[in-house]
Amino acid sequence: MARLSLDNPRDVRLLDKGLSVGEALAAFSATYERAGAIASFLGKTRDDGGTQALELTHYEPLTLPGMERLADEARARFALDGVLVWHRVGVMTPPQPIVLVAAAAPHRRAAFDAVDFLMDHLKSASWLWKREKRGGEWRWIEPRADDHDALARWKAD
Amino acid sequence: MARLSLDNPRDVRLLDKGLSVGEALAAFSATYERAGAIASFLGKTRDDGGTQALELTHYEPLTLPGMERLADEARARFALDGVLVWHRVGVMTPPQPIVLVAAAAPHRRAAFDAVDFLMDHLKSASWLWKREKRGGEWRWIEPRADDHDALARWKAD
Amino acid sequence: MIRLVYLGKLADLAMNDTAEVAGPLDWNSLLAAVPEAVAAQLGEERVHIAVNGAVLTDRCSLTAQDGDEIALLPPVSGG
Amino acid sequence: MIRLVYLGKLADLAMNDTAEVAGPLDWNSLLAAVPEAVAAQLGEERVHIAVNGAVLTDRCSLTAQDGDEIALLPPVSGG
Repeated sequence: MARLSLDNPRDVRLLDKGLSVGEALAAFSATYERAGAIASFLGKTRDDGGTQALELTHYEPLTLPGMERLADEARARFALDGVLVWHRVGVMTPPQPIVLVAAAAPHRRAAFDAVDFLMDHLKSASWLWKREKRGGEWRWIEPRADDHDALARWKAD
Repeated sequence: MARLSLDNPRDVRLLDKGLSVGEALAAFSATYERAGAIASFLGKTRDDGGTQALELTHYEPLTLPGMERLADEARARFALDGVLVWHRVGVMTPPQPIVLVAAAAPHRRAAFDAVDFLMDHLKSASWLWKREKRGGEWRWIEPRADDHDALARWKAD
Repeated sequence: MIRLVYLGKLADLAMNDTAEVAGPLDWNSLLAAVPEAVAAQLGEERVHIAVNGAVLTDRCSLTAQDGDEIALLPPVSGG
Repeated sequence: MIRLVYLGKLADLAMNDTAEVAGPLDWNSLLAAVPEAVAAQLGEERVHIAVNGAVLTDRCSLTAQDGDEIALLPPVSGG
């Protein structure tokens, strides 16, 4: 397949179309081919039977710059070779990818922790607003208490 | 690309050739398309300048059955939709993939924890023997103390 | 004019994504300028305010002139 | 004959991956049957023994007959 070109050491994108996880992670692995450890997380709209659609809104002047700062924070905090942070915006229907995060590092622990850190912050500390359509009704989603607890873990140290 | 077919709910393989992480994870994501969360880890021979080659030996009657039991243990322990556990054997040169693990789950934490659990056990509790060639000399690798500590985490609870 | 941008559920409450209001605006005149349902939400600490893409640390210190863009940012949820 | 399979560094010490020895074998006769360098390693608790693919909980209880396969398993390392 045609090689996707990624920004090194961070590739941060807001996508208004679907994303190919296979293509993205193949390119990521090739970009950091000397890294010993690559961890990734893919979040999809959960097809639990009830969710008909999902919409993610962003605010141009804040959302992407905020995600770029977050990626840099992860790089400063963990010993990484590079990161990928992609987030869908717009309307999507299950089962579609919403978010893809990957971290390349010399060691496994740093790669894992960086992906964990990035996901916690994308979930409840990035300039994104999510609403869900169920039973024909749109409803805005707010982070749950345990999302805030997850975020607080990173502030303790 | 041609669709790779995976065993559901667990796909456990010993591979004597290279693996395509992009193809594998695209197939994994498609197999568990209704899962909200997919975490993965890819371990590669680290090209730190010194490692010329790596060899992984297995023992047919134990290694694959042990990995299959490990995958089932992860499925019993975490709320998963499915897992993938692939490990290379034979001689490989940097930078080549050695191990690929993925977990699909309704929720992120379970997917993360399962990948972490599987990697800790593959590293120091699976029937695999690793040796490294540096400066023309082969040397057998034994798990480090912190690999054993990592494993002990899962026994505490 | 000052451009107001309503994000998330505030757009539903305002029944619009954006609005134009005459400048200048401070915090109190912003509360008076937005629909009542939005003003009620702004009473909550969790709504942030950005002026021209910069989030205010103390939103009560808001000052905006004609040509500025004020974004009203309710609690976020991504991922 | 009993087939011995040396894994990992034991294959280096035995200078062979496998060997054939006459049965029956118990733990003491296994120690006598393998090269000295391997016997020294078997003294360590961390070497496991499998007979026909089943790992022994108590390796001293080893009994094997002609036709069996004994695997000598030093500390593992994967991933």
